[in-house]
Amino acid sequence: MFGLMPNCRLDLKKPYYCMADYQGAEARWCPGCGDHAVLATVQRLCRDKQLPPEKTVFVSGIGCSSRFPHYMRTYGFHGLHGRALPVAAGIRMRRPDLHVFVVMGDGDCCSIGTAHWVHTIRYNMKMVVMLFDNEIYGLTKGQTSPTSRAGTRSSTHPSGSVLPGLNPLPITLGVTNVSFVAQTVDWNPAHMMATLDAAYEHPGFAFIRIIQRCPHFAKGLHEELLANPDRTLYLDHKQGITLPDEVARMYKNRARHDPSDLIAALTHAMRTDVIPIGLFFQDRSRTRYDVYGAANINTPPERKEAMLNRELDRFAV
Amino acid sequence: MFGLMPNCRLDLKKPYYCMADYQGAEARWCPGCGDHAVLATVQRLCRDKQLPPEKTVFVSGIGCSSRFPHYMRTYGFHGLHGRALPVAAGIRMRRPDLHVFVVMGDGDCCSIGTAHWVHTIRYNMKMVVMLFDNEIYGLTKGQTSPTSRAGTRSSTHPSGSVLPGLNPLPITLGVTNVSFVAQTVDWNPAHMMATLDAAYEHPGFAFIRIIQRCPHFAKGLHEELLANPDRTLYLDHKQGITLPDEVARMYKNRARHDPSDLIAALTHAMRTDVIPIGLFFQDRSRTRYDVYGAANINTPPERKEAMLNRELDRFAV
Amino acid sequence: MKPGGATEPPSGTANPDRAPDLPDLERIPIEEHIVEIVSDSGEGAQKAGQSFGTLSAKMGNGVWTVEIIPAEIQPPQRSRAGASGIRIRLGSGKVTNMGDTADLVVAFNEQVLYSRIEQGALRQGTLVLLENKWATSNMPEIREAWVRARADFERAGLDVREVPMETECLKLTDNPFRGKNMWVLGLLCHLYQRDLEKAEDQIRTIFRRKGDQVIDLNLKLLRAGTTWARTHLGFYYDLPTRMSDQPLVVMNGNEAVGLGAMASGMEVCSMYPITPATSVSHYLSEVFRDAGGVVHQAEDEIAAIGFAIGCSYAGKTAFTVTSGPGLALKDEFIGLAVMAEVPLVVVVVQRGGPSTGLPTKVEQSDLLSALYAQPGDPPKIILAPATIEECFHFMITARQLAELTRGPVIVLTDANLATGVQPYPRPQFKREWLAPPIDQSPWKPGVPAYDWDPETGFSQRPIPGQKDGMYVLTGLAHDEGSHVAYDPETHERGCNRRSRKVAAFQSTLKSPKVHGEGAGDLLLVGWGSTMGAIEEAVDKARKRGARVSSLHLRILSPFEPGLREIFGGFKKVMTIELNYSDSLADPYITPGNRRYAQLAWLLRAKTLVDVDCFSVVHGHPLQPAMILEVIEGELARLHGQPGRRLETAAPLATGKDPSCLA
Amino acid sequence: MKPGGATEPPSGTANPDRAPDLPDLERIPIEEHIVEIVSDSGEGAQKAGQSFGTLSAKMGNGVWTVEIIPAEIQPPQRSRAGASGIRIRLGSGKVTNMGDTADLVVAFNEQVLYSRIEQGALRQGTLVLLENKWATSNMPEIREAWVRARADFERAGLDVREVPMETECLKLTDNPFRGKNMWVLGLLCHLYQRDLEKAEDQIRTIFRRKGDQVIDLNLKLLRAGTTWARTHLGFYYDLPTRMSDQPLVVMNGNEAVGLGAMASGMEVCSMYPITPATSVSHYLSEVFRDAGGVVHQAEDEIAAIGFAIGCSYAGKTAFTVTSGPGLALKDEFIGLAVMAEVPLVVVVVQRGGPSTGLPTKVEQSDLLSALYAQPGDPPKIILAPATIEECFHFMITARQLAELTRGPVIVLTDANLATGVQPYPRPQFKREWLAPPIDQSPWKPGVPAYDWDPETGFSQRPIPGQKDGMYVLTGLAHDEGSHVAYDPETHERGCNRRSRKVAAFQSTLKSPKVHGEGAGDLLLVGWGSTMGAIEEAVDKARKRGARVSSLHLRILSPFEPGLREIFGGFKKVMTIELNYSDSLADPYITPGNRRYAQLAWLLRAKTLVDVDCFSVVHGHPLQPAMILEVIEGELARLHGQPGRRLETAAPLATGKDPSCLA
Ligand SMILES: Cc1ncc(C[n+]2csc(CCOP(=O)(O)OP(=O)(O)O)c2C)c(N)n1
Ligand SMILES: Cc1ncc(C[n+]2csc(CCOP(=O)(O)OP(=O)(O)O)c2C)c(N)n1
Ligand code: SF4
Ligand code: SF4
Ligand SMILES: [Mg+2]
Ligand SMILES: [Mg+2]
Repeated sequence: MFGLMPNCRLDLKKPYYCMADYQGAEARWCPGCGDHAVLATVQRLCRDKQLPPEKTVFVSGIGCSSRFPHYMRTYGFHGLHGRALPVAAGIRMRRPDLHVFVVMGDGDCCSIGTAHWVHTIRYNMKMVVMLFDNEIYGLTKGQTSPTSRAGTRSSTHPSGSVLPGLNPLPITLGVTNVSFVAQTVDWNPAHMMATLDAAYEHPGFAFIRIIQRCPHFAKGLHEELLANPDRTLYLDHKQGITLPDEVARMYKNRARHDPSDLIAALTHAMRTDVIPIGLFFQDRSRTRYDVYGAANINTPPERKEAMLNRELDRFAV
Repeated sequence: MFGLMPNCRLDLKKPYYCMADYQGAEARWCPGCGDHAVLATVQRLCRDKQLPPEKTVFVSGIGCSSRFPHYMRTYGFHGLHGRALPVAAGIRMRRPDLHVFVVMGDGDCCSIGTAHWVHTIRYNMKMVVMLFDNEIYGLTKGQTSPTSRAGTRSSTHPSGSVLPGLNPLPITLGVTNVSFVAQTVDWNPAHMMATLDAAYEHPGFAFIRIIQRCPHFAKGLHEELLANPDRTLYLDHKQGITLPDEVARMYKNRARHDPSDLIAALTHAMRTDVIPIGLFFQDRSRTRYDVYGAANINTPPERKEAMLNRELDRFAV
Repeated sequence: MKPGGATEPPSGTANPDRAPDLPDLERIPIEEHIVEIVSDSGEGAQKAGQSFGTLSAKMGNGVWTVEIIPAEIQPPQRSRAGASGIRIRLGSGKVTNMGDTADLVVAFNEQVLYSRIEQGALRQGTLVLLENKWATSNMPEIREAWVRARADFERAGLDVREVPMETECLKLTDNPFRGKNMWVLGLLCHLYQRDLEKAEDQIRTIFRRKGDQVIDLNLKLLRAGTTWARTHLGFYYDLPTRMSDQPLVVMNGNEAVGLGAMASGMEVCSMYPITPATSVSHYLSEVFRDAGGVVHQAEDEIAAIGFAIGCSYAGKTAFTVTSGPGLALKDEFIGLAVMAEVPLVVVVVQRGGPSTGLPTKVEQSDLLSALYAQPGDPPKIILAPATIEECFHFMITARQLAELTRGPVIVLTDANLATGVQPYPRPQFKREWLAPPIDQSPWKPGVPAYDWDPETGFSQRPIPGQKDGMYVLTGLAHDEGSHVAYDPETHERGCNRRSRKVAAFQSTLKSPKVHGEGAGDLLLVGWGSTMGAIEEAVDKARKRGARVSSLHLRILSPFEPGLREIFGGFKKVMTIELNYSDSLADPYITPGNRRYAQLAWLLRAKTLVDVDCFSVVHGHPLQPAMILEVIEGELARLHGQPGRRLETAAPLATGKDPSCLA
Repeated sequence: MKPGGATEPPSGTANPDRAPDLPDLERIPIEEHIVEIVSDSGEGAQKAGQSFGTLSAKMGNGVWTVEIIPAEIQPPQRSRAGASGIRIRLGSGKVTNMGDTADLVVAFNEQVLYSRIEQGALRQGTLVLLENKWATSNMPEIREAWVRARADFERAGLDVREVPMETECLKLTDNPFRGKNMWVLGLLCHLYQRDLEKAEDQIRTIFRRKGDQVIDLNLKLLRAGTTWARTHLGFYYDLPTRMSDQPLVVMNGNEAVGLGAMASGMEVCSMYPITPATSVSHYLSEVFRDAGGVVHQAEDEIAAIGFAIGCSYAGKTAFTVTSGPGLALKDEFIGLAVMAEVPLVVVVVQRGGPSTGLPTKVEQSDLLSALYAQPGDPPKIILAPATIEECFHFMITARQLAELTRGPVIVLTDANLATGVQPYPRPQFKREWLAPPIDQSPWKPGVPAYDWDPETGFSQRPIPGQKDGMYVLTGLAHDEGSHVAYDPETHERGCNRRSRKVAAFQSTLKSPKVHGEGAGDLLLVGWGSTMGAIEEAVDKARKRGARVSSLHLRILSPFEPGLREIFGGFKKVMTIELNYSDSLADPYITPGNRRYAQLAWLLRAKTLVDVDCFSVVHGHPLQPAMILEVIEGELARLHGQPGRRLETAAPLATGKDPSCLA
C-alpha cells in the first residue's frame, strides 16, 4: 500500500495506493471479454484518484459483468439480478463519505432492472454507474437481451430475435432529472479512462454505457465498428470528454456536441448510422436526492432523545 | 342491445350496441374526479366503434383509476398493482380478435410498473393504453407519486416532495420501437374522444397520457391550466389529432407538429412552459410483436401431433 | 430473553375527583361501555371518536378504539357500504380489545346504522342516538326510507332516541356537515361526564393549525352538545376512572411502530405505499427528519427493501414496512439478507388475503408466508407483538436482534393493531436503545468477513469504511471470507452456521407464560392482536368454572421452548386465529386432508400434539363472545355433550333476514 | 387419480446380436458401469458423453447421465474449478440414478481429475485413461504438475493408463482441441463394443449443420479412436444389452418438460432466463413455433408470469418456468391466480439455495416456498416428477389439473432431472392430451363467472369472446359474480370454495405404493429426483436382509391419502431429502428446536408421526451408497447398536488431505 508516487516524492505519512491495492481475485472472464479492459481502467481510475479501498464500494447485480466487485480489492456487494441500483442508492443515502460504483449488464439494467434504472437516474445520487452492454445474456449462456439487435440468433431465438434492440440512451436521457450520460467502448482505454474520470468528477448520477465485446456469445458483433473507425462518431466539446490529440486523431468522424443540449444529445443518441462516443449530456445543477438524504446524518443522540420525548408528550394522556 | 342507430336505419340482423351496453357497475369515484369523464368517453368510443362487449377486454392494475374495468360491461381484468401491461400483452398474444384496453394510474404505470411500461412499448402490440396521471396516489390516500411535481405536499412528504416530477412522455418517446404517443386532458371530452379514436385506429401500442384531476388528494392542481387556455399547447397537424373547429378555436396556443418527427416530439414533450395536447408521435410501420405472436395460432391438431412425433423420433433410441 | 419491555397492566389509584352528582338526572353506573359513532365518510365521526377515546384515557379509563372503514374512498352518502366511523370501548380497568356488541351508538343517518346491524355490532337494547333531520327531508324517498328504518329498528329491539343534531348545530354554523362531530363529542362528554376542560384542550390541539375562528366554533359546538344532552337526555353514565400512577401515552399501532423505530436508533424507513402499512411512514414522514432519520418512498417494494439492505450493509440498519402483496415482492431480497447476513427489520402489517384480498381488513394470514416464502428455506426470526405497547418495544428488540444475529427480523402486526388505539405506560427512553455509531475502526487483519463462531454462528461484520475489512458480499454460496464456493463442505457449513444463529438465540428464550392455570381441559393458543379478546373470553369462562387457559406466542420463529410440555397439561389444545382453515363439517374434508390454521399447522409439526384450530377470515377483529362460544362448545364436546361448532357469533338479527331489514 | 402416464420399467428381450468375440483381447463381463469423461470447458466432453449415452440406450442398455458443470462460463484451463464433463451410468437393466463411484474415467488433463477425486467421484481401482501430452509439455510447471499428479494418483490407488489422445488426433487434424472428444467416443465404442454404424449415424446427426467436411473428419476420428483402443488397450467390457420391446426415447428432463408442454396442448411458454430452468425454453424455442406454440422471453419473472396469466385468462392456458430466485418474484401473481381462479402451470427447476445460492447445482429446497410463499395461504396443487419420463407426463397432467381446478399447478423438478438423460418408453400421443379449442359459444345468461359447485368448489370459466360471459376478474375478495365484496360471508365463502377444490381433487387420489414391503423397521420417504437412488439403496439393503422400504411422493399438495396408515407399519419413518436440516449433534440443537428437512416438516404436521429426516445440501444428486449407510446406521440404532450418523459418504481420499493431493 505504501508505494512510490509517480512524481517520485516520498510521503510516508500519506498512504499511496498503487494498482495492486485495487486488485482482488483473478478475473474469470473469457479471454477477449471486454470486461477485462474495463476492470483495468477502473482500477487505474481508483489509483489515479487515490480512492481509499475501504471507502470504495462496488455494487453489482448478477451476470458475467456483475462479478466485477470480486475482482476489486474494495468493499463490494454482488447482490441480486437487476437490483444493483436500489442497493447502491441505499448505501449512498447515509454514507456521503463512500465512493459508490455500480456495475450492471444489459439484462441486469435494461431488462429486469428497468424500473430501478429509470428511477435511480431520477434520484440523481452521486455514483458512477456502468452499463456493460454486450447485447446478450452472458452468464446464462446466450439468451436474447433487450439490447440485442433484431435478428440476433440466440438460444431463445435460434432463428433470430424479432424486435429491434432497445437503445438504452434515449430512455436514460428522457428521465427527468438526468444529469450525466456518456458512452464509450471497451476497446479504447484512453477514451474509457477519460469517460470514467468525467463520471467520477460529476456531482450526481453518472451513467456510462460501455459497448462491450462478448467473444463467447456475441462473437464478432462489433467487428465492423472496430474495423471501420468511421462508424464511430467522436463527440467533441470542451465541456465534454476530451482526449489527448493522438487518440482523438483516430476518429476522423467527429462532431461538436454541447453536452448541455439535451435535445441534441437525444438526436445523437438515436443515430443508427454511427455509434457516438463521448459525453451526451451533463447538468451539474440537478436536484440530488443523496444530499437531501444525508442532510441530518449527524443528528446527535441527545436530539434523538429530545425528539422522541417531544413525540411521547404529544401522545401523552 | 338492439337499439336505434344514430342514422335511424334499423338493421335487426346486426346487433347495435348503445351506451348502456357498455355500462357496468355504478362508478364509485369521488365527485369531480377526472376518471368519470374518461369513462364516459371510452364508453362512447366503444359505442361509436360498435365493439362487441364480449370481444373487448379492459385490463388494469390497482388504484382508483384501475377500478375502471368494473364500470364497463365488457370483459375485465383488475389485476395487481403495476402489472396491467404484462397481463394485457399475454391476452393480446394469442387473441388478435379481442380489443384490448389498458388503464393505469401514475403509480401503477410509472412507479412500480416502470419495467413493463418500457418493455411493452417496445413490444408494440396492438392495444389502447391509458395512463391516468393525477400526479398522486389516490387509492392509498395521497402519497407522492413519481409524477408529483417538486414541492407537492403529500402524506409521505408533508413538507413537500424533493424531486422534480417525472415526465412520462420523454421516456415513452425514448423507447425503441415506440409507435404512438398522445396526450389529452380529462376536461376536454372532444379532444379526449379524438385522441382515443386515433389510438384505437393505430396498428400498434397506442399510449395516451391523460392529465387527470383528483379533487380529493390533489385539489386545484390544474386550476391554472383550466383557467388559462394559453397554458395548453394544441399540437395541430393533418396527420395528428384533429378537432372540430369550434373546439380547436378554444386553443389560441397552437403549434404545427408533424407526428412523424420524433425529435420534435421529444422537444414538445419536454416543454414545461406549456402543456401540449395532441399526437406527439406516430409510426404505423414499427415491428409488432403480437403479429409475430399470433402467426401460428391456427395450427391444426394434426400438425401438433406430427411435430410431436417428429420430435419423439429425434429423441428415439 | 424476552422481546421488548412490555409491562404489566398499570396499577393505579381510583380517581377521587368523581363527577358531581346531578340530582335531576338518572345516574347509570357502569363498569365498561362500548360506544360507536357512525356517519357518512367525511363527517368526522372518526375524529370525534378518537378525541373521545383520548379524553377518556386521559381521565383514567381503559380504552380501545377500532376504526370502521368504508370500502370506498368516497362512497355514496347514506349508503350501507359507506358507513365510516369508530368504536370506542371504555372500561374502568384496562381494555384490550374491541369487545362484543355496542352499548351506545351515535348514528348520523339511518342507513349507516343498518350497516352496523348487518355487521353484528349491535344487540337487543343497544341505545341509539339517531340524527333525525331525515324525517323531515324534502326528498320523499329519504322520508320513506327513514320511516321504514325506524320500524325495522324497533322490531329489531334497538332503543332508538332521535337527536336533532343538524337543527342544533345550525344555530351555530352554516355548515353542520363539518361541525356535527364536535357537537356529538359534547353530547358524549355529558353522557360519560368527561372533564370539559380537557375536552376543550383537545379541540385546541386538533384544530391548532386551522386558526382561532375554527377553534372557537368547535368549542361552541362542543359546549352546545353537552348542554343539549344534559337538558334532553335525562341520564348519565357513571364510569369509575382510575388515574394511572405511571404516565401514559395513547396512540395506534402504526404510530407505535414508527415511534419504536425512532427509539430503536434506526434512521431509515424505506417503503412503498400499501394499506394498512403506509401510515407508519405517514407518521414518520412528519417527525423523522428532525430526529435524524429519513423516510424513503421507493419506486416499488423490491427497491424499498433493496434500499434498506443497502443502508444496512453500509452500517445503518434500516427497516421496511409493507403488507401481504408487498411482502410477496420482498422475498427474494429477504433471502439475500439471510444468505449474506445483512441485519434488517421487515414490518408486515397484515391485511386480508390471498392476493389483493381485503386491503383494509384484518387477518393473520401471512405467517406461513413470512416464514417460508424465500426459496431455499433460509432461517430467520419472526416476532409478533400482541399489543400496541409491544408494537413500540418490539421494534427496538427487532433492531437489536437483527444486529445480533446479522440477519432479517420480521415483525408481524396487523390491521387491528395498526388502527386500534390504546393507552400504555409511557416508555422511558434508554440511551442504549439507540444503535451505536457506525464502527469505522480498522478491521483486524486476517479476520474473515464471516468469522462464524463455531458454537453460535454469530460473527461481527465489517462496515464499509473500515480499513482492512474489505469483502464482497454475495448471495451465492460462499466461505468465511465471502468468496464464492460451490463445494459441498462450504455450502453445508454456511447453511449450518446461519441456522445455528437462530438456534443459539432460541436457547436464550424462556417458556411463555400460560394465562390461567397451567393445566386443565382446554388450552387456547393465539398470536398477535387477538390476545386481548382471547384472554377476556378465557377469564369469563374461568369465572363460570371452565378449566380453560390460554397461551400467547410472541416469537413465531424460532418458537419459545417448552410448548410441548405446556400442551401436555391440557386435554385439548387449539389455536384461535384470523386466517383460513377447513371446517370438518365441509364436504370432502377429513382430519387427514384438512387445511389447518397457520399457527396450528406449525405447532403440529413442532410438537406432534394434535393441535386443533378455530379460525375465521371475516375481516374484523376477534370478539370475546365468539371465543367464549368456542370455549363452551369445545368443553361440552370434551365432556361428552354434543356441542356445536360456531362459524360466527350472531348478535342481533343480521342483514340476512330481509323481512326485518329490507 | 394418478398423475401422468408413467409406466413400469420396459420389459424386453435380450439382444441376440452380441458383440463378436475378440479372442486376442481380454473380455471383462460387467452388469453395469459408471463412466466419466472430464475435460477443460470447451473440449466437448459433454457432447462425447451424451452421444455415448444415447448410443448405449439405442443398443438396449439402461442409461443415466449427469453433467459435470464448471462454476465459471470460461474457467481457466487445467484448473480443478474448471472441470467440465459428464458421467454416464450404463446397465444391462434400467438405470435410475448416477450411482456411486466411477469405474472408468477418461480425463483430458490431470487437474480436472483432481477435481473428481475431491468430489468423491472415484474409488480405489477406478480405471483412468489419461491424456499424456502434458508429460512432454514445453512448460516446465506443467511437466512438474503432471509428475506430482501421477504420483498422487498412484498413491490414491487409481489405475491410471496414459493415452496419447493429442498425438493420435494430430494425425488427422490440426486442431485436436475440437476433435479429441470424438476420438474418445471411438475409444469408448471399442471398450464397450458399441455398434460402430450407430455411432457413425450419431455423428452425422450431431454435425448435420456443419457440412460434410466436418462430418468426415469426425467419422475418421471416431474410427481412429476405436482402432487405437483395440490395438492398445488389450481388453473390452462385455455389458449385456437388452433391446426393449417398446420403442424408447432418450432425453433430459428439461427437454421432457418442453415436449410435455407441447403434448399438453399449451401454446405459450412465458419465461425469463435462469439456470437451470432456461434450457426448457431453449429447447422449445427451436421447435415450438412449428408446433403452433410460442416462447415469450419477458423482461423479468414478474412479467413472464403475468403474461402467462393473461394468456390463460384469454383461454390459452400457459406455463412459466423458473428456478428459486425467479419463483420468489412470481409469488404475488401465483396468489392472484389462486384468488381469481386462473389456470396456470408453473415449472420450478430447483437449484441450490437460499438466494442466488448454487445456480448450477441440485437441491430440493423450494418445497416450502412453492407451498407457502404467497401471503394469505392460497391453496394450490404441487406435483413433483421423480423421473425424466414423469417430467413429460406431468406436464400434461398439470395442464389438465390447472383447467379442472381453475388455478395454478406447480411442477417441482430439479437440476438433476433437468440435465440428467435417461431412456424411457416413447409416449404414445393421445389427441385428448391437447387442450380443447377455446370455447366461444355464448355463456348461459344468469350463470355467474364463479358458479361454484357447492360440493367441489369447481366451476366453469367464461373466456373473453363468449357472449354474455362478461365479468371483471379481480384479486380482491369477490362474490360468485366476481363483484368486489368485503363482507364476512362473501370472503369466507370464497376462501372455502377455493380450498374445497383442492380437497375434492384429493378425494380422487389413491394411496401411494410402498416400494418394498408394507411393514418393517424403517420407511424412507422421498420426493422428486432422488427416487432412483433411494430405491436402489433400499433394494440393496433388503438383499442384505434389512426390513426397510421406501415411499415416494409425487403430489405434495394436497398429499395423497393414507400416509399415516402407511407410516404406522414401520418402527421409524424418515425422509431423505436434498435440503437443509439441523443435525442433533450440533450445538444448541435439540429435538425441540431442530429445523427439519422440508417434506419431513410437512409430514409431521400432517400425520403427527415423529418423522425424522436425513438431508444434505452438498449440491450433487444423492447416491445410493450414502443412503445405504443411512439405512444401516438407522437400523443399527433401532436394534440398539450405537450406529453413526453420516453427513457424507467419503469414497477415496477427498481433497482434504494435502499430503496426498497438494
Ligand atoms: C431473479 C433472477 N432471474 C434470473 C437470473 C438468472 N440470470 C443471471 S445473470 C442473467 C442475465 C445476464 O445477462 P446480463 O445482465 O446482460 O449480464 P452479462 O452476463 O451479459 O454480463 C440472468 C437472466 C437470476 N440470477 N436471478
Ligand atoms: C404490490 C402492491 N403494492 C402496493 C399496493 C398499494 N397500492 C394500491 S393502489 C396504489 C397506488 C395508487 O396510485 P396510482 O397508481 O397513481 O392510481 P390512482 O389511485 O391515483 O388512480 C398503491 C401503492 C398494492 N395494492 N400492491
Ligand atoms: S460469456 Fe461473454 S460476457 Fe461472459 S465472460 Fe465470456 S465473453 Fe465475457
Ligand atoms: S381519490 Fe382522487 S383519483 Fe381517487 S376517486 Fe377520488 S378524486 Fe378520483
Ligand atoms: Mg449482457
Ligand atoms: Mg395516481
